[in-house]
Parts: sequence; C-alpha cells; structure tokens
Amino acid sequence: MSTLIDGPQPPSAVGSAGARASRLHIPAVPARPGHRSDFGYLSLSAAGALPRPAIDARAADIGELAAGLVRVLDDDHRPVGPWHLPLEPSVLKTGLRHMLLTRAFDRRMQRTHRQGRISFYIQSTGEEAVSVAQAMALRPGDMLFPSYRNQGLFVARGVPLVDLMCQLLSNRGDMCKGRQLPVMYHSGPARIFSISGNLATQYPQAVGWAMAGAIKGEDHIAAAWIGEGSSAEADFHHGLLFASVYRAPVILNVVNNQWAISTFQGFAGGEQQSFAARGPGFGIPGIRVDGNDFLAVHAVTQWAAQRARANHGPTLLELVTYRAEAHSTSDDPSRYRPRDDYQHWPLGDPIERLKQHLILAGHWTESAHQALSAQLEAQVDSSWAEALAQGTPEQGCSLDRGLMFEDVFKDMPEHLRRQRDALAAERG
Amino acid sequence: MSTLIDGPQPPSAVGSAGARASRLHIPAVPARPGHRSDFGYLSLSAAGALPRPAIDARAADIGELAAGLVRVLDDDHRPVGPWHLPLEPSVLKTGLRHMLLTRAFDRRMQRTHRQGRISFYIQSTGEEAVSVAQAMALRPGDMLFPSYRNQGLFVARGVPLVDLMCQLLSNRGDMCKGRQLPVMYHSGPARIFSISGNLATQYPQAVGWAMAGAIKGEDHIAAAWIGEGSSAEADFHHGLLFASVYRAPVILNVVNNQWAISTFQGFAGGEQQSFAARGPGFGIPGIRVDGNDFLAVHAVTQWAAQRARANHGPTLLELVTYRAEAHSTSDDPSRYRPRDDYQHWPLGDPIERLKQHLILAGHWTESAHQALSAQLEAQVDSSWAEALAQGTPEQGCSLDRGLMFEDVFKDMPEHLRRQRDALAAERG
Amino acid sequence: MPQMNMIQALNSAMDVMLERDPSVIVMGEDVGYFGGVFRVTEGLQRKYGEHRVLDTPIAEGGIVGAALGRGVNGLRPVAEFQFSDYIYPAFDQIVSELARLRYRSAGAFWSPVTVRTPCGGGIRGGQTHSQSPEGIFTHVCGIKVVMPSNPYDAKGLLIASIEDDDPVIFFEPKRLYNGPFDGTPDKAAVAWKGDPRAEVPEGHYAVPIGKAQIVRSGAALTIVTYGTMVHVCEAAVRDTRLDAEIIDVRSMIPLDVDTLCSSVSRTGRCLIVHEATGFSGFGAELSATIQERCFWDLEAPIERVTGWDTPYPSAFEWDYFPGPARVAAALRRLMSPP
Amino acid sequence: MPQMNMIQALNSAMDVMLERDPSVIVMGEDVGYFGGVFRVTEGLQRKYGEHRVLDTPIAEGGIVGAALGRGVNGLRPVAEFQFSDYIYPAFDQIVSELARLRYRSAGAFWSPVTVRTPCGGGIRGGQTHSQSPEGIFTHVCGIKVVMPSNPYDAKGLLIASIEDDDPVIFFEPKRLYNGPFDGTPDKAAVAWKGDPRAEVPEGHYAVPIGKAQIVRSGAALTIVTYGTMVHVCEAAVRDTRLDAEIIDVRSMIPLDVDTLCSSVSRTGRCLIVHEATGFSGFGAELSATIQERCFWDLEAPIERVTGWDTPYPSAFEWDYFPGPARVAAALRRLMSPP
Ligand SMILES: Cc1ncc(C[n+]2csc(CCOP(=O)(O)OP(=O)(O)O)c2C)c(N)n1
Ligand SMILES: Cc1ncc(C[n+]2csc(CCOP(=O)(O)OP(=O)(O)O)c2C)c(N)n1
Ligand SMILES: [Mg+2]
Ligand SMILES: [Mg+2]
Repeated sequence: MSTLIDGPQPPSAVGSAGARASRLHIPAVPARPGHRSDFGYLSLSAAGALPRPAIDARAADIGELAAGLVRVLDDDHRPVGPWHLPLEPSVLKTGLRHMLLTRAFDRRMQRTHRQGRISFYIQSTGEEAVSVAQAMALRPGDMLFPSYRNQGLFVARGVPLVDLMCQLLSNRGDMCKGRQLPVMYHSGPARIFSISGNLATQYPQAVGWAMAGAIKGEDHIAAAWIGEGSSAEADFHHGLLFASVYRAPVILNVVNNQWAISTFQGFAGGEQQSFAARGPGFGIPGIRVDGNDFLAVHAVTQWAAQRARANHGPTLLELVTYRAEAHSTSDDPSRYRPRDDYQHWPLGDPIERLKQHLILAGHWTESAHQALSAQLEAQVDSSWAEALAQGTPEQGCSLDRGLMFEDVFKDMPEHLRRQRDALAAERG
Repeated sequence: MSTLIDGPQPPSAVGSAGARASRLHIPAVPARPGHRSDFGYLSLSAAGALPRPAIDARAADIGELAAGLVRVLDDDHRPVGPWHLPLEPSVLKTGLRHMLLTRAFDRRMQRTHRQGRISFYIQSTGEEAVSVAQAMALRPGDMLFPSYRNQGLFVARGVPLVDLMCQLLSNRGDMCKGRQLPVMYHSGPARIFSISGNLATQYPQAVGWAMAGAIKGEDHIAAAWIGEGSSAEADFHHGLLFASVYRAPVILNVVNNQWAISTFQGFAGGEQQSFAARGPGFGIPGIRVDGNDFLAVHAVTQWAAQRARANHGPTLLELVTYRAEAHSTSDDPSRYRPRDDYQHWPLGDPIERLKQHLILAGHWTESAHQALSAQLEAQVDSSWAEALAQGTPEQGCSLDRGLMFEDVFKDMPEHLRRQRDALAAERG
Repeated sequence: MPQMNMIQALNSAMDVMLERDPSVIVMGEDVGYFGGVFRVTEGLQRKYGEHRVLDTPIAEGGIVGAALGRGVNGLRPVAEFQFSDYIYPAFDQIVSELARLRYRSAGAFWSPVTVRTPCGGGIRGGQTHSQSPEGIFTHVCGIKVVMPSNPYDAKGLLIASIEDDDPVIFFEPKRLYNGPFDGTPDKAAVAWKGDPRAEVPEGHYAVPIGKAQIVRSGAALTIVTYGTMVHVCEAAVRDTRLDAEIIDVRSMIPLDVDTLCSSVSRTGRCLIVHEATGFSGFGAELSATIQERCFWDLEAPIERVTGWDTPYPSAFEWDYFPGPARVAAALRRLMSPP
Repeated sequence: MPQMNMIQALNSAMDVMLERDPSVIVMGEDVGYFGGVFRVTEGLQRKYGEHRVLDTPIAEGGIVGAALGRGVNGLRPVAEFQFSDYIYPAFDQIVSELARLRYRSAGAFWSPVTVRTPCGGGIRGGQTHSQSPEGIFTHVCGIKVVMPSNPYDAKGLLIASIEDDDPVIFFEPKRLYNGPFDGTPDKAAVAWKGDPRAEVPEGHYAVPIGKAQIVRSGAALTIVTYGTMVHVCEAAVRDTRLDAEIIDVRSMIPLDVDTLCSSVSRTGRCLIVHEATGFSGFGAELSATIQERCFWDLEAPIERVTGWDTPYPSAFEWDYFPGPARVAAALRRLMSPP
C-alpha cells in the first residue's frame, strides 16, 4: 500500500475545522465549570422496583438488575421492596457510626494535609456506604482487596485509626515501614490486602485468592473494589474472565463515582452501557445498586456473598455514587466540573439518608447524632495525638533507613546488604 | 494475618483426594480421545429463526442475536429467513472458488511441510467461509487485521498464492524478507495487516485504525479476527472498550472454532456465555453466526459493515465453526480430542454446504465442481513451481543476511551497521 | 527569546506540531479538557478540538494498541502515560507490536507513535510514582528512547520524536518540570527562569535524536549521565571542584557512543550516574560499552552511582535518591582509587 | 542413577513437589490434560487431578494475577508461560505486583509464585518464539531470575524455586530440552542420554539459587555464560584449545559475584556470552560488575558475544545465533588483543 510505504498521509482536513467532518464519537460530559450538570444521563429506578432473584439465578435471566438500579430507601427514607432485608437497629447504628467515623477521619486528614503534616491524602466523601455496608455484609474470614478509596473497609473492620494515621505519617507505627505513599494501607489481621498504586491489579488477585479458597474447600470468599475509570484496565477483564471460567467465590465491585480524576465515566465505557452490564457477557450476574443507600448496598452484597458461598459463583456489583471531593490532595476538581455538582447529585448523601431512615424508624434522634459526631471527632483527635507520639513530621523520619533494604526479598541477599552498609557509611 | 506471615499453609487436604472436596469449578470438555463428543453443549437456532434488525439497532435490544445462532442455509441447503439477502450466483461461485482454493492451498502446503520443505504451517480447514465470505462482504478500501488462520482473506483479496508461498519458503520473494515464521503474511496493496505472533494484539490496533478513519472523515472501516481462545487476552477487552467509547467503525470478529490448541473453548469463558455476548455489555451488538454457512456469514458481515459505515459504531461477531485439522504442524490433536470429532460436528463443512446450495439452486453441478477443483489444484501446483523459482529450501537461504539489520529502524543506526559488517566479516 | 519551564516547552512542542501537521494527534488519560495532571497538554484541546486531543480510557495497553493502529492509518499519535510507573500494562503492545511492526512487515507497515511519560522521583511519590524504567526499554530493539534534561532539549527532542518515523519512548524527568533540581531538597526550589537552557524559541526546531551533549567540558574525568542527574552531577562537580566533563546522554537508543568514548579516552576516568535502580540499569550498558571501547585508556575502574536495588520508598526518598554527596564521593574515589 | 532429559527433569521436579506439598499447584495454557506444548507437565494432571494441575485461559496477565492471589491464600503456584515471548502481557502483574508485594506490605503479604517459561532460539521459531527476555527481568527488584543449562540443574533449581518464598522467574532454554546443543545445527542432534549432567535423582534435591557453577576450570581466561550458550562455549573452547574457565551463571538474581570475580581476577580476561540481544542485555550488568570489581586484574577488555540488536529473524536464525565460531573468534581476540 504505497500510502503506507510513503509515510503517514496528512489528512487533507481533519477534525471539526476540516471540510470532511470527523465522524469520531466523543463521549458527552454532563457539564464543565460554569455550567450546571444535567444528571438526566443517569438511569434511575424507583426504590423497591427491582426484583430480588434467588441466589442461584442465571445471569442471563436477571439482566434487568444490571440496567436498573437497586434501591431500598425511597425519597422519604422509607425502606421498600424485595431488597429490603430488615437489619437490627443496632446494626444500622453501627453502620452509621462507621460512616461518620470515616468521614471525620477523612476531614481531619485533609486538614492535616493542608497544614503540611502529611504529604498526600485521598478522601472518600460521599462514598462511605460502599465500604462500610459491604464490609458489614461480609464475614471476618472473607478477604478484601480494596482500592485507595475504601478506607471505610478498614474502619468497619476495626483497624485502629492510629494505625492508618501512622501510615500517613510514615512514622514508627507505619504498617508499611515507610515504603508506601500515604493511604496505601493494608491489614494482615483484618484480612485487607495491600493497596497498589497500579490500578485494577487487585481484580484477578482477588479471584485467585477465591479460587485457592475453593481449591482448599473453604467457604471464605473474596471481594475486590475498583473505580469505574479503572474498569478500563486489562485486569478488570482478567478478573471477570477467571471468575467466570472457574466460578470463583468472589464479589467484584465497580465503584462508579462518575469521575476518574478529570475524566467522566463515559470515557470508561459508561455511556453505552452500565458497568454492571459487563457481567452478564461473562455469565456473571451484574447488579447496579444505589451506592448511597446503605440498605441497598448491604442487601446486594449479602446476596452476592450468599451466592458465592453456596458455590454459585461470582457477582459483579456496580455501586453508583459520586465523588464529592477532589480526586486527591493533588487535584482541583473545579478545573473540570461544576463546583456545586454534588449538591445536585440525585442520590443524596449516604450518611444523611441512613440517619433520616433511623430517625424515621424511631431509632435515632438529631441530638444523638450530634453527640455521636462529637464523640467521633474526639476519637479522631485522640488517635491523631497517639499517632504523632510515634513520630511527627517535624522530627523527620523516625524509621531506620536500613528498612529500605528489607523485604525486597524474604532474606536480604548479599548485594542489598552491601548497599545498606554503603548507605549507612554515607550517612555516617 | 499470622497464617500469611508464617508462610503458605499447606491445606490439610486438597482437591478430589481430600476430605474437604474442592469447590472449584472446572469447565467441562465434550470428550477426550477414545470417546465421542456430545455437541449438545452447542446452542443452535433453526435456520431463519432469528430476526434481522435495522442497522442502527441498540445492542441491548437485540441480545437474542448474541445468544442464538444466525443461520440462513437450512439442513436441506435452502436459504431461509430474514438474513437471506440473495447474492448473485456469480458471487456465490466466486466464494466457492476462493474457499476451494484456500483448501487446496492448505492441503498442499501441509504436504509440503510433511516433505520437510517448509518448517511450519497452519491450516484453516473447515473455517474457509469465515475469511472468504467476510472479505467478500467488505470493500477493498477496508483494512483487515487477521489472525494466523485467515489465509482465506488473502485468497479472497486476490493476493497471489506465489506471494504467500514465498513467505512460507522465506525465499527471495518473501514479503517479510525472512523475518517472520511461515504464515505470518501481510499485504500492503491488499490492505491486510501484518500478522503478529502475540495473540489478540490486532484488536485495539484495528480499532485505532478505524478511529483514524473516522477522525479523517473517511468511510473505510476496519475488521479484526481472533480465535475464541485469544479472546481471553487483555487486548480483546481493549478492543471492545475503545470501540465502544469512540463508537469506532470496526467489525470485531471472534472465530470460535471450539479449540485453542488443546484447550476447549469453555476455558476461554465459552461455557457460561457465548463470546458474542461480551459485546452487549459494552453497548456493542453481538451476533453469533453459523460460521460454516457462507450466506449467513456474508449477511451478518454486511450488516455490521453497513452499520459501521453509517456511523452507528462497532459490531462483535462470533463465528461458530470447528477447527477440523491440527492447530498447526507442531500439533497432534488426537492426543486431546476424539479423532473423528469433525465428522460429528453439527454445522457441517462450509464448502460442501455452499456447493449443495448452488447445486440445489441450479447454478452448479457435481462435474463443474470436479473440474473447478482440478483447475485450482493445478493453479496451486503451478504457483508452487513459481515460488520455488525464487529459492528452494535445498538451495539454502536465498536472502541476503544483511536484511536482518534493516527495518529495525527506518534508517539503520550506527550500531546496527557495525553489527551487519561484523556478521559479513564473520561469514567471509 | 522566550523563557519556558519544561512543562511549557513540552506544551509548545505539541502546539507547534499540532499546528504544522494535521496528522498529529495527542491522546492520554486526562490530557484533553483538563490538560494533564502535570498540565503539559494544557490548552491544546481548546485549540485543536476534542478529535485531535483526546481523553482516553484508563487502559495503557489499549492506548498504545489504538495509537499504533492510528499511526498505520496515517496519523502521528503522541500518547501520554500519566506516570512511567504505569507503562507496564502496555508492555506487550510496545515491545511486541510498536517496536516490531516495521521489521516484521519488512517496511510495509509502521507507526510513528511517540509515547511521552514523566519519570523519576523526588516528588514524594513513593514506589509507584517515582520509577525510572528507561533501562528496560533500552533492551528492546525497534524503539528509540530519549530523555531531556532541560526545556530547550525537551522541546527540540519532542519535536524530533514526533517527526520521527520510528516509535519513540520519551521520558520526562518530572522533578525538572519546574526547575533545574540539583539534588538538595532542603534548599529553596530554583525555577528555570534565568537559566540559559530555558531560553526556548516559540517556533519549530529540532534537537536531533542520537546525539549526546557535553554539558561541561573538563579534563580530569568524564561523567556520563542524563535527566535529573545532569543537574545533580553539576552540583557535585561544583562541590568537589574537580575538572570533570559532564555528558548528557539525551538519547539512549540510538546511543552516541563516539561522544562518550572520545571523552573517556581523553580523561581516562568515567563515572556513570542515573536515578534508576542500578542492577541491569542503563548504566550497565554504558559501562560495558565504554569499557569495551576505552579499556586501554582507563586509569581507574568505571563506576556507577545509581538508585539502590530496591523499590523507591516514599519515606526514604532522599536516602534512595543518588544525591550530590553520593556522586561527589564517587568522583573523589575515581580520582584516587583505593 | 536415572537418566533424564531436561523435559523429564522439569517434570520430575513438579511431580516431586506436587507429591510432597499439597499447596503446590501447576497452571498454564495447555498444561493440564495435554501436558504442555513441550510436554513438560505431561501426566501431572492425571496424577494430581484437575484442581491442582489447571488449564487456564490464554491471558498471561490474568494467570499471574490469579497465581499471586492464590499464593497469598496459602498455595504455591507454578505457572507456565508457553513461550517467554508471551510473558509481556503479564508484565505489570509481575513487576508492579509479584515483585513488590512483600516490600510494600512490609512482609504482611507475599506470594511464592514460580513462573516457568521456555526461552531462546534455535528451533526455527522466528521472532516470537525465540526471544530471551531475561535481561529485562534482571532490572526488576523483588524477583529472582534463574536459568539452568542441564537436566540436573533444571530439576534442582526448579525445586528450589518452588520452595522459595520469593517469586522466581524460571527460564528454560528450550533448545536444550532434548540434548546439549552446542551451536552447530548441521551436526546430528545429540541427546542428553549419556551426559553426566543428565544423571538426575528420582527424588527431592535442590540446587541452591544464587550460586554459579564452574563448568570447566581453566587459567587462560574466564567465560561467563548461561543457558544454551554454556554448551556453545564448551564447543568453542574445544575448537580453540584454550584453557578457558567456563562459568554457568545459573542464577541472575541473586548473582554469585564472588565466583565470577575470583575467576576473572585469576585469569585476567573475561568473555561474556548470551543469546539475547546485546544492548542492555544481562551481559551489560555482568561486564559492568566484573569490571568494577576486577579492574586492576584485567589484561584485556571484557568482551560480550550476544545476539544482534535485532529481532530474531526466522530465516537468518543461524546468522543471528551466537554460535561457536563467533565465540571462538572472540576468545582468540581476547587472548591477543589488537
Ligand atoms: C495503571 C495506572 N494508570 C494510571 C494511574 C493514574 N491514576 C490514579 S487514580 C486514577 C483515576 C482512577 O479513577 P477511578 O478508577 O474511577 O477511581 P476513583 O478515583 O474515582 O475512585 C488514575 C488515572 C494509575 N494509578 N495506574
Ligand atoms: C500472547 C500469546 N500467548 C500464547 C500464545 C501461544 N498460542 C499460539 S496459538 C494459541 C491458541 C489460540 O487459540 P485460538 O485463539 O482459539 O485460535 P485458533 O488457533 O483456534 O484459531 C496459543 C495459546 C501466543 N501466540 N501468544
Ligand atoms: Mg471513579
Ligand atoms: Mg480457537
């Protein structure tokens, strides 16, 4: 083909400027700064509208769950429909507490970053129900493979805030021994896997973990979380595929908070189809759920967990929510989306909704809420003081620099010992 | 988690031998050597049973096409149903000729390999309709991204057999200049892309090519082929995703010939769902078609091409067929599947079916068929003689070894010139 | 002459090329409306439209695969990877496809893709925002690999890369985006403004790929380095007051062996410095090649100063980073071998 | 003592480990019922069941990702990649995950995966069935990289790899599967039978990772090599009648620097030989390290004989392959430098 052999032919006219208009489709974005988002793109179902199938349902038979939106709490905070599986008020109150604590922690760490005391932070504001309700619907023996926006899993599994804070400070109490960027926590005892900087890698890993459980005949299951942006990565495909082929006992979650840094979810393939819809293509049930509805999230997770434990295989859950704050402390969302977007988000705030539900049901009061909030703020404060006792940023790094050379391998090989000694000599 | 910190815990009993039986699902295989395959796993639709939607149909509305099987020729070789778009008898006869030539070429090259005159070969026996009908349903300006089992594309686009044979011989006429394994052809003038040894990589490449066409406002489309086994690769996902997001004018084909070397299609995720079903999860129509039915393959390809050209976006086609021969000349399928499997394959042979259809319609006769076959055998023979004239294996490599250093870059850099000279000096 | 920092210089290179050549397109994660997390593509989508400056899904393998296909169909894609730590998912498309296409098709097909990606540490990014993986790519035949150390080279090399008909992996030492960092994090940050290497013409010019640059002439010994380390080495030379020749490699493939070797033959001593992990890093190739060519002129062993053979740990960034003190110690050792 | 070729030795290693340790599992494309395209896993599924010897989808990235997860959950996965040319789709899972997990979690999580994969040319495989990508992996910290050159080492090293709590990339020079190929393709193929290195115990034994082996002692010069090239170098030494010491590296990470350097210090001359592309290949690291340690003992430049810096072209296989003639020429050059 001579045009190819001769080199790329500059198109005589390209793009909108040209005579031959470009026919490439570019996904739409609801609004850019200065305008107001039209959330009409979001397909919503009425609370209670979708059926709750048996846990051994075939994916192909329950496709409506991938297109619709499972909701339990209606606009008046009343629980309705088949997905309402009544939970003890104490359980709901525990959920509320975990969400509130997560938010208080986020807010405080964000402030700490602004004061220059930690170098980086990522908030999960507006998405607390995802992590908290899901952790609570699983068993302690189940293994969790989080993304960087799932701090609620750590909170709900009772990992002390001090431990998380020490990681943020890279001080003597840092579970990562100074090796990971802030927020890249893990917890062996709480069975929460190490967070990776490389997106989506945890998906096939969780499936592998679950496969091992199945091979060993155990009934622990695995669950993994990624953002909707990250579902574009190859490992999303690998996760679905391996889960499908071996019917692994795993819950694969896509947290669709509408944005991947500055990139709207349409660029991840959310314009043509829901993310939950990827599941049925692999024979995996896909369920799209209101991610800000604690009860709905809990119910679908429980369904998926029962399904997995009963050996009916994996489930793909899409948790529809909204990233209320910046992507991270390095980000300024007012550059790419309307500043007040979250105020118009049709699915509200997860904490507010559970709170109103509990008040409506007579299990909670505004003043109890104030008191709890204050108590949790105090808990965050005292945890922070405790964390600082293990090394403040002003004191410099409180970890032995020799730790840099450990854990590259189980046993330190000769060449790393030599390098460790050279560094020690350099630093005197 | 101490069990993790202490090291992997040998499960007390693993697998079928143990007290706790493994709960891992292993895909079923229809039959291993010594048994007879039960093709009941194959979901079949009656010829003519599936509707032919408008080319701008939404993927979600035509899901039945991904689950069923588009067939035009019934068991009596009569064309039926909405996918029957009558083609000129001359077109059908051309198709028959291309398929026969492809098979004759394959058979001859296979023999040539057995004689030790080429080092490697891959046949497409039983799958000729896929390449031939699809190439014929596309336009010459459309760009094709083949796998190694699409020699029919080259035949249908009129690439001289001699050119293909010279590639197999790595002789002076080799389009690859001795650099590629036999069968890894390409053709610039015929717009057929270079075949890669790494599976599935052509999928996102084809999408990119199509996107460029759209950007330039052209109406050439792209088409790519991979095997069902290769659909497990990440690039399958990348292809679908990018095609979906930018609504690229591309046809993505999965040739499901049931086997990937020794691995049954269930291990690629074909047990839970069809491969065509992956499309709707991305908002891409998926159509499962009888890949041995020339008319059906032609019709769905034409549909997809019209859709793409009219700017309605990509289509995923699953072509259900059977790999009648070994994976390659390095393979012996009798080690992993029943020897006579193909005799029981429910979708028959594509050449035989088109032939019977033509005879039934009064456009063809058994004796015309014999004559054509003989003529094509002769064409293969004379092409082979022509190819050998450009260098036989017995003469040794007829290409200049300096070619090894060319085309690594457009211009040969200093270090490669030095290496070329060193080799020349070494060889005197 | 306008002054530009490295971000502006890179932006200007793409601006110039988008303007001149309608086949040039820019693509990557967050590069469009937002202008990239490091702001390198800022304003380009506004100017050239969302069909030529495209936001992409977060799928590095898909980005390269699609870019390759576009390149085959007549475009000149410039793809950004947000961090070079995230290039690995695209490894197969780069190594098996982009680098091999021209060769395997004997020139019938090729794709002039440029892959831009920020590399290196010193920004508290931790182990997945600080890597320098260039060494890996230098073992892949069929791609060119470059890394500028200043705004002038950044623009000129990026233009040359985009115009090049071979695929180019273009590494941007992110610690240099805003200023010529010399390896002492406690000192106040220095901006590019006022630095002669920040004098960058507005228009089109190219810095040829394949040519190293002598950044400082000297007779006592030769320092071979690139990227951020160029500035660190300058600081170390100031500190030691040694009359070192400093060579900025700039282009790893093709490598300007003559410039390196004629210097080492003259000085008889050579120090190789890079930020990446040492073991099998690009410094190994530099050392091996120089030793092969200059053996008889060497008066001391060629040494390497590099990052340690560990991941880049966030809390020990400045213990990991091969700063001026580590370089200076090696320089002194080299001048009076034990 | 039983005689085994390399395929049988590798098979035996997995058989022994599957038998001894219920946490060992084997997985890969075509490894189960079929026993692998090179028959290395033949019979294992029949013996240990399809839950412990698994066929997988053709998705190398998924294979490593899933293996990693299984390793974390208490298994010891041995994953086969059909050809090492096809390891690239798994690159991110290997580099960013497998190699980093223990480090980033400070030991809380780790996964003892062994990745087995046939490498090297000489089987008319062309550019995507002949590569030797080991050099790339030696730049990745957190994994071990080994390559045996004979059946005894193959079994012992594979057992050591499976038992190792760190991830190991285990390269199998496929040209040696059936016999000790010495680089002369025209000669009749030699089988392993009768070779002392093919005497392989039936049961469990380990060859420690991290130890090189002196294959031939000599005083005139040192050849540092591994894999297929060990046998090619033996042939070249026979041809030149030089009293060369030949060292089989065996383990690239960790590298047995002491064994290499004490030999070179003694002989004063060193040739490095590998089949992979030379530029930034593992030979560069060997050369750089040996030069650093042995500089004052060197009587001639360290040379490298490697594959050319091109893809491995199928028609020119024996021009590409660094055969005994090319090695012998280098040996002679090394003994009387120009
Ligand atoms: C492989 C890889 N590519 C790119 C990045 C850079 N990156 C970090 S977060 C992010 C956006 C992810 O968005 P999403 O998955 O939607 O998660 P969210 O932040 O919304 O929770 C990107 C592109 C990365 N970390 N890894
Ligand atoms: C990345 C990669 N992995 C593995 C292989 C080895 N391999 C070559 S062909 C093949 C089977 C492919 O099967 P399928 O996609 O069904 O195509 P078919 O051969 O049936 O046409 C395998 C595993 C490869 N070439 N590339
Ligand atoms: Mg998101
Ligand atoms: Mg197949």
